[in-house]
Amino acid sequence: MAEILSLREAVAALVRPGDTVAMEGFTHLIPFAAAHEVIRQGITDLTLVRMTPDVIYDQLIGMGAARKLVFSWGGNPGVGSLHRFRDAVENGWPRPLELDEHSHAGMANRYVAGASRLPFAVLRGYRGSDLPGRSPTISTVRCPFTGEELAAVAAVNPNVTVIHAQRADRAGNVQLWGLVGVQKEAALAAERVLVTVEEIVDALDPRPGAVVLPSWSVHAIAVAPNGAHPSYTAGYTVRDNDFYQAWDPISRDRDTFLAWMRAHVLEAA
Amino acid sequence: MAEILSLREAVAALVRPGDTVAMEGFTHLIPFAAAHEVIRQGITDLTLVRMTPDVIYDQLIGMGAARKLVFSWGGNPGVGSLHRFRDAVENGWPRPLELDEHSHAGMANRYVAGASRLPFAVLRGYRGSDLPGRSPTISTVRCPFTGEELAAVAAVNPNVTVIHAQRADRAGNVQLWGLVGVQKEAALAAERVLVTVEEIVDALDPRPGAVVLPSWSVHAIAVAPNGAHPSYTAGYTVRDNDFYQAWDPISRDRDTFLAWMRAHVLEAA
Amino acid sequence: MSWTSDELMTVNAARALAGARTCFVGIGLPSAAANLARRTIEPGLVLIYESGTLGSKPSRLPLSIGDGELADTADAVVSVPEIFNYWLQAGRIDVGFLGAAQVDRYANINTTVIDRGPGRPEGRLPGAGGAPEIAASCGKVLMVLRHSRRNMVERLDFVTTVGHGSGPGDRARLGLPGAGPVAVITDLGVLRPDPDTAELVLTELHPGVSVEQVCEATGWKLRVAPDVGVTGPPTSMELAALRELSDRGASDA
Amino acid sequence: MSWTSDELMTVNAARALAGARTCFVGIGLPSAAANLARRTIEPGLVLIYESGTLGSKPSRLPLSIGDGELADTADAVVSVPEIFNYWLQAGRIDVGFLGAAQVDRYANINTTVIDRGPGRPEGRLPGAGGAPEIAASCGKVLMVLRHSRRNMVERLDFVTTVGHGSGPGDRARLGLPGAGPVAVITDLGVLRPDPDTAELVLTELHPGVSVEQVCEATGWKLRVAPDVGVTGPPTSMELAALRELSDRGASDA
Repeated sequence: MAEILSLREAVAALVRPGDTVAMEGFTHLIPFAAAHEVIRQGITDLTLVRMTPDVIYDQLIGMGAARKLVFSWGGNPGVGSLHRFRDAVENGWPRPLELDEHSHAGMANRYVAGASRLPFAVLRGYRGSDLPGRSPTISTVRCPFTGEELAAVAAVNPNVTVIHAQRADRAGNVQLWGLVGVQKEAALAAERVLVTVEEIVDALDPRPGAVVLPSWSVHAIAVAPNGAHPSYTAGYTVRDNDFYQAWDPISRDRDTFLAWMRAHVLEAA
Repeated sequence: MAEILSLREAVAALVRPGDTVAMEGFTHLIPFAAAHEVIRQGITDLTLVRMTPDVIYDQLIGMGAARKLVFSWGGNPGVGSLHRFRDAVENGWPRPLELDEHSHAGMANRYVAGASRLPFAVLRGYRGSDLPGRSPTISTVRCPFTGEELAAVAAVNPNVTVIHAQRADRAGNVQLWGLVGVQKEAALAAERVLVTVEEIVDALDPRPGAVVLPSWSVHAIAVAPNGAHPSYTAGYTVRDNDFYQAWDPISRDRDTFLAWMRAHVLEAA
Repeated sequence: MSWTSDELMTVNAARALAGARTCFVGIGLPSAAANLARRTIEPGLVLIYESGTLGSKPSRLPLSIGDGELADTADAVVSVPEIFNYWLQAGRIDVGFLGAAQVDRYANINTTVIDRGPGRPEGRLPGAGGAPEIAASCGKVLMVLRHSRRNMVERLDFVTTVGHGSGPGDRARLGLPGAGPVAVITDLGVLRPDPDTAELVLTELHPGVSVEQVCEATGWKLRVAPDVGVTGPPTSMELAALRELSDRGASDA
Repeated sequence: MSWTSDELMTVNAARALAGARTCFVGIGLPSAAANLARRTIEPGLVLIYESGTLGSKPSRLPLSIGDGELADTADAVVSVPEIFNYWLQAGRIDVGFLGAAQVDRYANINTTVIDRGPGRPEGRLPGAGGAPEIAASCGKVLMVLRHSRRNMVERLDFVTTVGHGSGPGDRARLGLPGAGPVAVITDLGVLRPDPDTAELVLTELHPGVSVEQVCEATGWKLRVAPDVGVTGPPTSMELAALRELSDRGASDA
């Protein structure tokens, strides 16, 4: 059953140094508040998993929290490069970053396999691409009925998955809606699930398009209003497009980045 | 794009003798009206696919429409046996019925593979069961990462899938809610999709738990009010439990069955 | 107070759910037991039906696993592929609760065909449904069925669903993650697998039932625990709850 | 009336969607083109985004593929695994519309790494995203990118996404079901694969652009169609629609 904790308690209880951590949210519902708490608690040596690393992982990577990144598209959506990600990969700053790189279809299916507790998933993917040569988690499998060779991708089973949702009830059932991305799969693939929510409510009245994660599939819930900022929470907040654009100059320079993180993350909360 | 047709036109246009036909609906939203139209049009030699054959297939089988049944549980839910199904299998009446028999997990994954246009799906299933020995569509596959052997099931790709839904809009977008079962997968696995609906509306206002099939994934829509009877359509009709109980004596005897079908199906509509 | 043998069976099946958090409810008798448990010993029990409902709280016994109330009262409704892949196969469910047509001494189940002897066609049963994977993947398995030589057989005509296979170690060898059947509750008593041999042993009789009666109704030479117990008689509260449930719906859901 | 070369590119990219029913819209320039097509040549065009929206009808250009309006205006919103497995992989989408960092003469794409020469670390690009499977599974593929020797290269540093591989027959050999790239629309003109060799050939120039300019901006020895045409100038309606879209949102969605 999900425990309702403060964000500080929840991160301390669920995220450990060296963990494989997935923070999901496909543009929508990105759990920035939880990521900032991970940074503040100095939890490091993480293997970070995420289809679209985005500004949230640029921050974790730039602060040296990650030793490895598992991903399929790493950019600042609609803006350009992730400078901290590039600096880590290209120059090893602040530490080298190992990569395991997939396509979106591959990553999505890795989570599906993880949520299903299968060791791998099958897809028509990667054909002719150089990607399989760089990843030990891409292989092939032959259909026992037709003989066709298909791509196989290894399941992802994070130690912890962190997501942001609109709300939870007091029993710990979680409800999210809008673009629901790959969050259900990422959560169900993990050993431990941390959900930040905009609010706790008495009852989750049904909503069109909503996904509900029952309390017994979640481990900790923390209230973090506007916890997806600069991403957004449909029905609660809007995407801060200006922040995404502002992030480009902030993140280009190491010192500017560090000063920003100090002022807005380390000394905040 | 979906065409809106009469039920008679829709069945005539989409269902052909010898087709593999899936009529899905997991207890809820079972497309009885369409099945009755198939019987009236005398379309035969069908391979019928359905997780839970239920009274709807008892009727088709008893009328001799099917040469083969692909399924995972064939009973009258909460009541007992399907007598026409048993008579066909045990005594070949009115014609022999070939079987391809799975577990629910296997059938569900066969539809998933079909909807994904993969030749097979992988699951942890059938271990130690005698079922694989009876089905050519159950095999094994080895994980290329862990070496573990898992069950593989062949995709199901019906020529036609028939489902019942609450409603469609004039553009042919279909909306269903409540227990949504395996209908999305069954529809997307098929070459042709026929949807009967309670009504056509101007706009599909969003509903909690609703699945929407866009017009361009559906081929024909026919209005069939109460078209799931004796099954039900959440929000429109309730399950006719008395009918399911009454079906037991009706279907036990061949002549009683035929007389009932004549009066209620062949000479109806 | 008096009760029927079916009531004894259902009350004891419900009691077997004490301590369970989540239950995958098979079609048939298990639904009555699981719903009774929610009203008596385990009010927080999360009922999961293969029709795709997580946390159903029906007010009456559903006739089928697809009754509308199962969806209307659920915490979440998901697709059938999802319930089997993300919830059952993933090992998230504590207890799988199954009925059966034929059971053998290792709690293997046949729900597929009955051998009627040479020259006669096989008798057709409904088929596997969710049982093979429920028995494989749930933390443990409970079974409930009426006790007769027709149901409790020396040798299954067909193995639809593996309980303990041909004995100890078989589940591990087959790669079945759950612990398998831990109790078979019938209208005569309760059988449990011997920890050493995995063979079902009569461990409890229902009040008023004799060991001889049970052995007589069992198709194999039934072993009896040295300290065979007697189940507590149904309490008035259990009976009242069961009868209220049954009055409102079908008793053989 | 005047226009920029980016406007020429986007207007022509939108025109290339004439006749398409469904379009899987890649991140970047394709989103502007696909949204413009919905306002001009193909009002019924169904926009599909990898964030899980089927039939989005945004009123302004989304900055990212996850903008709320894409979900709010969609016919259906599905999960990311579903959009890739049931909709894209299943071959239901007519046109895949992709941007690219590096393209070669067979319309293969690199969006992974740039080789900066010996002793220097690889330059990092964002990665594959949805492109490999979009290019594999859609009925056909359109590409839109700015024309330069940096983008249109003799040899890719990395093959992220296969267009026509190393020439005719390669897609079939690799088991890629769709027809692959049929046009590359740039700010200078339009390249199309030669039906015999699969090599990109300059088939149309934008108004005011010379063949020499295009060859100069191409990293390989570009073949030019004998009857190279000139694209129609943007109509005032096209420009007005594009500018209205861009005023309302980002132009490089």
